[in-house]
Amino acid sequence: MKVHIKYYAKYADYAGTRMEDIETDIITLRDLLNIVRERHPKLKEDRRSLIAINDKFVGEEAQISDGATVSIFPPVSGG
Amino acid sequence: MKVHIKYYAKYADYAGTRMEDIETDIITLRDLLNIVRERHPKLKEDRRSLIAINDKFVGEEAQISDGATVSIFPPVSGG
Amino acid sequence: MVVGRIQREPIEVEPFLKSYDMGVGSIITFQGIVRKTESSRELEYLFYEAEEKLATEELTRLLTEAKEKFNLIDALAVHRIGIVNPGEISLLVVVNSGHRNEGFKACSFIVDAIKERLPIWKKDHFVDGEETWH
Amino acid sequence: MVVGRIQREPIEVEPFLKSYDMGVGSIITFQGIVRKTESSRELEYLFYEAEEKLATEELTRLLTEAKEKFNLIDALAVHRIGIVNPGEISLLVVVNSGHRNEGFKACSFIVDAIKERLPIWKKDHFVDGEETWH
Repeated sequence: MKVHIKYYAKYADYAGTRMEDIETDIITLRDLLNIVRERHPKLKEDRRSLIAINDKFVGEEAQISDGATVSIFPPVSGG
Repeated sequence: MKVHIKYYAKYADYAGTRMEDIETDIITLRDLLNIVRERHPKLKEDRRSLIAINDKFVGEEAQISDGATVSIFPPVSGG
Repeated sequence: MVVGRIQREPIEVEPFLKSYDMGVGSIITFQGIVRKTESSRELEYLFYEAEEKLATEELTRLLTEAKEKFNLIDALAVHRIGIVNPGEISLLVVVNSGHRNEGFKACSFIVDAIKERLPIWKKDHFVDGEETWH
Repeated sequence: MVVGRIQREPIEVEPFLKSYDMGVGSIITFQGIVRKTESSRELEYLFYEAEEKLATEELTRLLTEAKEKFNLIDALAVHRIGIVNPGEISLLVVVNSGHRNEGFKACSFIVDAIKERLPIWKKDHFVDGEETWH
């Protein structure tokens, strides 16, 4: 299946792109994040990242379905 | 000697005037206040009043000199 | 900067928000507004009486204290006196600081101190004609 | 009323201070201002990036929480994104309440929650050309 990954703020700099598609068979978010972090090792610098699937915040135990958009956010720093 | 007494806010209502002069021989504020409170008994309703002599806040042990202006303030309620 | 003022004219907030120096990271304001009801009774207006000279001195003194205690850049306050109608501002406090934590503490401190220390008194004028000093 | 907004345009404070209902006795505002220096280095500007949809939803959610928790009349907040220059407002929070104590607590709570929960990120652009994400 195909998953769309979106990177925000410094993660877009680290990945060199704001969006990429990944072809994969895995269905848990945790496994998918491991793949993404191996591809772009600088993403490992934060102990925790915020994740949304299809614009809803989720925990790492979430399941992924075909065509899902997975957004990976650095720790927030607004205000 | 002559002392000018100024009343503020509800004390002006109680005294029926904003200012009155008192002829007296006494020189401590405490004794003067006792005279004023006998003259206008409703002033006794507050346990504590703020007092200024010649525009400076003072304690009841202060001394009064001829021609002094003694201001008697109710407890404050601004804001 | 420290500015403490007692005035009869309506309080304009905007001029106080316009000028600050480049070290300011936090602006906190408090506006006290006259409510339409007091103790469930309809208010026509509030009347504030002040010993203006002493009140202005004490206001400046407490703002200076707050500026030092909380390391503020600016501490500004305006208290209105005379007749103040429901919906109008009776008290404005503006605190400019580098960071917000000291700003929140300072603003709350200043409002409390104004209500405790300034020789200003408030009289409710109710729609039914009754008047009560606080 | 609850209003949460993420915008690229400069934030105007005045419109938020003009309309409130007759139960409001306290208006407290917080403005976060971009400082000229960050970690002792001169800043050219800040750049804020946001996931706008999620940030707006989360902002509305936290304002609604604060309104209930602190019994507010209105909770309003605007976060600016994009380029924000030193001296400009990056965040405005306005809290209208019956009394000031809950207003101060609520305003501080809202600012903290915005900084902890909104998917918004800040990049320093220094005058010397360096850029750093927070």
